[in-house]
Amino acid sequence: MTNQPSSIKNWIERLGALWEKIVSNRKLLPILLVVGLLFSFAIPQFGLLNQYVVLIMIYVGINIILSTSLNLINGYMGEFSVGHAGFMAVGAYVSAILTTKVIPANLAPWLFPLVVIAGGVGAGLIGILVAVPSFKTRGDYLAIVTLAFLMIVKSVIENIEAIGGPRGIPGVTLLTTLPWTFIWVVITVWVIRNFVYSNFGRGVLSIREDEIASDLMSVNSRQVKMLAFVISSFFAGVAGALFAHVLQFISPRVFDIVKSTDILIMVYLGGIGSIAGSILGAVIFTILLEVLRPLGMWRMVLMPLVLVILMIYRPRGIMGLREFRWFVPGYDLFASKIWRKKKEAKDASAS
Amino acid sequence: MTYLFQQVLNALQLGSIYALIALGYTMVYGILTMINFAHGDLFMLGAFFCFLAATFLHLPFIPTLLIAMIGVAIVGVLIERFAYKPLRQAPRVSAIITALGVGIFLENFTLVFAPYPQSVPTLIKNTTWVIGGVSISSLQLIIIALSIVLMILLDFIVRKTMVGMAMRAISWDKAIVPLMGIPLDLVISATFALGTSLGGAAGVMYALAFPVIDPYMGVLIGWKAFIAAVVGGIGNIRGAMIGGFILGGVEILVAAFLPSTYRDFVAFTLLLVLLIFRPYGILGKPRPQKV
Amino acid sequence: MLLQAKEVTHYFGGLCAVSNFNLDLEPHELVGIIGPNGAGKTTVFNLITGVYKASRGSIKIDGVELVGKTPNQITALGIARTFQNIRLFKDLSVLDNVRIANYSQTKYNPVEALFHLGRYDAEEKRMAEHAMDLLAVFKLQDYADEASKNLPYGLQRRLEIARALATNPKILLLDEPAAGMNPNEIGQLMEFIGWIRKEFDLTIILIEHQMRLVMGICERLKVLDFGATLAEGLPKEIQNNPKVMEAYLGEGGDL
Amino acid sequence: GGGGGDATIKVGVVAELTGDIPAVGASCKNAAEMAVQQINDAGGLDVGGKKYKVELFIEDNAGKADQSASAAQKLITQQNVVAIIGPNASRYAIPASEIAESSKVVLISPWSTNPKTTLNANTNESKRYVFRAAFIDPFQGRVVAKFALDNLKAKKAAVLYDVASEYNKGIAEFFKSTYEENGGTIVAFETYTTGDKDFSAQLTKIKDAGPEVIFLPNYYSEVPLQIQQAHRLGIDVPFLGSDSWGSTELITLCGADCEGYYFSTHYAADAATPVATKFIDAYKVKYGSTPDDVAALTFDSFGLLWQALQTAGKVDREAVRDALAKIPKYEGVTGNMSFTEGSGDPIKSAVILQVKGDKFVWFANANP
Amino acid sequence: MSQGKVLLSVQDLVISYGNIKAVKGISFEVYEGEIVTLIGANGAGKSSTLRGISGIVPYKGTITFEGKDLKSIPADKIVAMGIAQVPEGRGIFGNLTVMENLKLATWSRKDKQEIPKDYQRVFDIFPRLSERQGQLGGTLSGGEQQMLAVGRALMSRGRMMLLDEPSMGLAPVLVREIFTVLREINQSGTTILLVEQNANMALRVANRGYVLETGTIAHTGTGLELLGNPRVKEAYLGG
Ligand SMILES: Nc1ncnc2c1ncn2[C@@H]1O[C@H](COP(=O)(O)OP(=O)(O)OP(=O)(O)O)[C@@H](O)[C@H]1O
Ligand SMILES: Nc1ncnc2c1ncn2[C@@H]1O[C@H](COP(=O)(O)OP(=O)(O)OP(=O)(O)O)[C@@H](O)[C@H]1O
Ligand SMILES: [Mg+2]
Ligand SMILES: [Mg+2]
Repeated sequence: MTNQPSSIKNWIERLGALWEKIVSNRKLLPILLVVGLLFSFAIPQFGLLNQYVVLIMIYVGINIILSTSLNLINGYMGEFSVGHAGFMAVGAYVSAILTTKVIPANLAPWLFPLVVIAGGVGAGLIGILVAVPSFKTRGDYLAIVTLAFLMIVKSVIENIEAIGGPRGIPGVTLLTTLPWTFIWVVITVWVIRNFVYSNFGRGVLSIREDEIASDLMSVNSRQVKMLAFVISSFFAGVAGALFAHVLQFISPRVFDIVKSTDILIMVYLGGIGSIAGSILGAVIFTILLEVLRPLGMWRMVLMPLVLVILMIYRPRGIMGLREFRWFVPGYDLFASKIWRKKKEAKDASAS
Repeated sequence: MTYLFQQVLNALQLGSIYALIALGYTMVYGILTMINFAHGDLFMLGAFFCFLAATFLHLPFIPTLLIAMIGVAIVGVLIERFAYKPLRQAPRVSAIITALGVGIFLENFTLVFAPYPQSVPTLIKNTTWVIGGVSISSLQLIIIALSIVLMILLDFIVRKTMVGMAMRAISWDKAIVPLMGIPLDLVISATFALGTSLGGAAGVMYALAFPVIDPYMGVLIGWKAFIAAVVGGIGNIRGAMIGGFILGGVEILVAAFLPSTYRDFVAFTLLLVLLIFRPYGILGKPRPQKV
Repeated sequence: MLLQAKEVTHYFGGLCAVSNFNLDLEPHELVGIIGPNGAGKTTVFNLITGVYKASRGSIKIDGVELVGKTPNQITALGIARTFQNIRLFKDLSVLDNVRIANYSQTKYNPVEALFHLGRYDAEEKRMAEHAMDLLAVFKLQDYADEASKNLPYGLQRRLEIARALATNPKILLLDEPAAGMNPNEIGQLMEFIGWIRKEFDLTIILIEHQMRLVMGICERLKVLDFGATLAEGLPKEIQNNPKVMEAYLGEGGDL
Repeated sequence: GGGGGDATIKVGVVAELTGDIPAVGASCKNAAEMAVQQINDAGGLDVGGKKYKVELFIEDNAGKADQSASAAQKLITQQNVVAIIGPNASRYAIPASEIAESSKVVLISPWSTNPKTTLNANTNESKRYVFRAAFIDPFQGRVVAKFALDNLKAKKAAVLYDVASEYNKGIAEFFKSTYEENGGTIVAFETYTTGDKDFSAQLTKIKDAGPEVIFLPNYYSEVPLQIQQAHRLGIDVPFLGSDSWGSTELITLCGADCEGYYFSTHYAADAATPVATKFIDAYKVKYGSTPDDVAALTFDSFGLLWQALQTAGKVDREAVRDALAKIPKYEGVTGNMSFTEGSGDPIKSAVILQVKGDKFVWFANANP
Repeated sequence: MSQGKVLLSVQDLVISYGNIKAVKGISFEVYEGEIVTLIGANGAGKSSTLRGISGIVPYKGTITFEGKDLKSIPADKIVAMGIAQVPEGRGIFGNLTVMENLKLATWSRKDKQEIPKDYQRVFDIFPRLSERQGQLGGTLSGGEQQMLAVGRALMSRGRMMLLDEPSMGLAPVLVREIFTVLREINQSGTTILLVEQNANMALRVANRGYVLETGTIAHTGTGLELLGNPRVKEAYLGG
């Protein structure tokens, strides 16, 4: 206790070690999930936190869905899609049209899960269209394809008077609640994690590393790209649907290139090729934006500076290519150990 | 017929503006293989430097242009040193995201001082000639000529000079370049200065053609110039030029002959189709690689 | 006949990189392709594996035409290769490098993968065990969780072969496996190639410039020069072929 | 709910300080700060016989719909404001208004002109807590169309507007329908997208169609470019605009090019009421520039709020709403307004101004 | 071989990449006019040593060239001082033509009028390069690239040439040719530091050799001594 700085450092180290312990303790995850779900119901029910905090939590959830799904394309597959807001728009519009024009208002709360899925499916189908050019082109060229796609989506919506054109759809019912957001976040993370830790997911990774070699190792790159785009856009659509039903108003402007860049920033801030990273990126970005509010105009000056400095010190993002053990399936994590144990057992019985 | 001529002329002007910005984009891309998403905002700075020099220093055109180009080049080199250089070893996207951040920073930093749009004084007397019903303005001609001259000049530098060769070598493999006796940092800074000063020049020309400027003016046009650069084949100087003219041409002609509401839809669909048939842009080639 | 290449020809622009290449490969053979640099050897591999589409000619495995198929289809038909310059999936673990090569044999479908249902668990276990077994054969089991880029060069070369074998090939194409090895290591490699050939029941085509290796283990040689076949035959015959000596081997054979 | 128990009244502002329309946000912020300062300098606002100081909270929405909602929510729950002024653009005002409506807090948007801002889209009834200071698109579209037909006697009109912006599109369409219903023909109805600076293709097309008047319901930062380019193409018919022209910046940016053209707006500075003159002078002293329409409307939004507070006699969210909904007459900078229960839109009239030299000059009153 | 003055001296060289120590304190020198070879297994630190000399990786210890300490001199200036390197993996600029690759290496040369002669010399040694002047470096075959890399080093006309495995991937006839060329280059006054896997050949052309084992020098001697050393024979010459 003689010198202050080293004891602070000590504490930070200890905290770090504790954090490390928590995120690598896989047994904690189910507990966290249950507690999270309970809280997501309890918070609005008993007013544990005020409306503002709840709203921000919902935004955080939606942003997690967005960044995790975009990470599949940009982080795991190594492409550079800037059109994620476009898929989000499709999901938002499909779902909002369903709840405002098709489904009777009294049924809407009950059918909301289906509505969200419909938004996802709509976006997923469009995702196929974007996957096709990705067979032929990569990198910056594919970035332009996705950018053009985003512009086209925006322009199409602007031109369809029946869905409000540039005026958008007001009066979308408030259906996105904290529990729903929580559930969809869990589903998104779970499904994308499942995909990543399958041989299709490994195919995605191998395309990022070396597409030619991956093709020569029997990976069907078209199938893999198609799957990745469809899954990614499906969840972007889901996020769009949730977003529409919390904002209660959507217009093509909401889903412009700025929205896409926000998602990009979350992904790369958190770290490519990492679910933990996507989550951290979304949480930090969303909360920082709110916390910095008192700065007024300087907020938007400071935010990008924070981003730049972070990128310089952590070029692959906070969790780039690393993962909390929470998100790695048990078998995958221990495959080599299990094999070794088995082998030892076999050898022992043989001798 | 006059109508068609007029529209073609309009397309040439818009195209040459896109080309002018795309040139700087492609130039920086050509060495660092990094999309400098801050380029659109450096372009905006160019317009603001022009505004400041013309409004407060009352300078005429040429000094204003020089000040803007030098000013933007200095900012560009500073950005390179502090924000991009530390990321040379990092994955390419890290630098791209940093560039995005730098761009947003530049926009909002400028905004703090200039929340209202500013008007740029006339520096070149803009005469309009009407020839057979088609109006041509001197500014139009200057912009078209300038972009073509710059394109030829840059093309020459990159293709034929030693420095140009070094730039291309850097884009292939930075690590080996010093072994040729080439000062890596210097060449990179020089290219950056050149590329960004082009952005500055484009900003000035733009501010003269469209004399209302604001801190966000670089965003949309930056993306469009990026599209132009890629459609032409990113990293390719002539490609940037062609890409600029294609984008300008498509935008103008679609608006001219179809309902203008559909302009973005048709224009971007056309670009998409073009990229499907020429996946690496008009003049672009995939990086040659041996298996 | 396992593999049959007929009149295979390929142009790069105006350059004829491979012209009228013929090859009949019987099961279990070990054939070497040699020739000066730029003769078109690697290009032959690229044509067989579908990286390039032959401008003319036909390549058949078990009677199935390969020209026009994509690389992953061809690999699935039983042809695997290594690369002249190592092309591992650098950031991925050694285990993942090998598991990916199981792609065409994965027996679960995307839906099962997304929800970890049905055959997913069993298949994952099978693939991981298969991959670990393979790694053990190559004495790489202790590196399973290491990123492949962290392996020493020699082990990376070995991992490349292991990865190729994970696709379960009938034919293995090795492109300069001895590059960057010293004579001592080359000796070990020769034994190793002989051994995997037996162990995995492989037919092997080998490109190499190390004559000790080529002469030591190849049963048959093809010599390419400027894309054309300059000579073919038994190693002994080739070694003394004056045309080959002039174009490729040079005077005296003490390499 | 209750807003502020001490001797302060907390008022929130959500403005577009950064993002796509920072000029709107800047004017809104300026006017808000001035309105509050005037009250505080005078010792506070007299509500129910007690002097209250006003505390102002300004939140930036960064030109984003989601941040508009969260900013509004923050003001309501964290800062506990009695009412919210802003956001200005309808695309930001609508999501914020949903929050205000469900939290039962008054929201006055100074500048939002989309009819949907104050309406519940499902029931088509008026939102209880949402008000505005500006007149709505249909009103203004009609005003300008009538003016073109009746005063200018122009039978053929062309329109150029921003298709991606709900304000421009709204007015353009109402102009078109009124104009056609009253016997005029729209010879060209052209669009561009926010951020465009080159309008040559559309203007060439318009020129080809030969209109007698051209309507540009666009922002004052875009209008000068449009008119200059039109002149360069040799178009010499009069131009018309909407309240979005209403900033003297227009004249600075436009130079001589806008001379003689007309636009509809809320008030005329030259024919100003004493209230307006006072505001304009004070604004000029404080910020060194003439206030634009956003500033004037923001100032009026605050004026409406002060009047409602005073009528209510207590600092209470619900009481303020009730008072505001029935304001019989408010003498504002932008003219006289009144509200009737059942509508958040003010009843007010418009004026047509003409650009003359470096001034906007009153030309006509317009009541459709 | 009579020994002239020390041209390059390496003292206590330590090179680390993060936590990996690739070179653990080696010392050796190269005399003017010599061919010295470094041999050793994969990962022994040979390439790292060369990179350290050229100044493209940071190191601890001292490296002097003609008595001048190289530590604070940037990599491009070291080339200008007369140390050319043929890097591992050739380092050809794939997007430049053969001719451009060669031309680039003359960046810091002052004797511009001598350059055409040197092109001729390179093309005489490697006629294949002369045929492929306009081809992009990236599409050359492995051997062609190696020729180009050596050609490039020749073009920079250093007093000293560092070669990292120049025979890798070359046809036998070319390997021989490369070694002949190295001898020629050496005889015309260029000092050579050669890293090779092909230890037989390398030790045969070299005046002296050093054997590196996991970052330290295990053996040293003249080329012939090392060729005869049984331990070296067993580990590197394939028995
Ligand atoms: N993608 C390509 N584009 C143009 N030319 C190419 C391409 N790939 C190879 N070549 C040319 O084709 C010829 C044959 O190349 P290949 O790589 O097959 O040679 P190789 O026999 O494998 O030589 P090495 O032993 O040096 O590896 C060479 O002249 C090479 O330059
Ligand atoms: N850039 C790098 N980052 C991290 N480690 C490196 C790097 N370069 C080399 N190493 C490590 O340093 C050690 C020495 O490498 P070096 O390339 O110097 O060996 P070498 O003797 O040239 O081997 P080879 O015969 O394979 O070329 C190796 O273990 C290698 O993995
Ligand atoms: Mg080869
Ligand atoms: Mg080496």
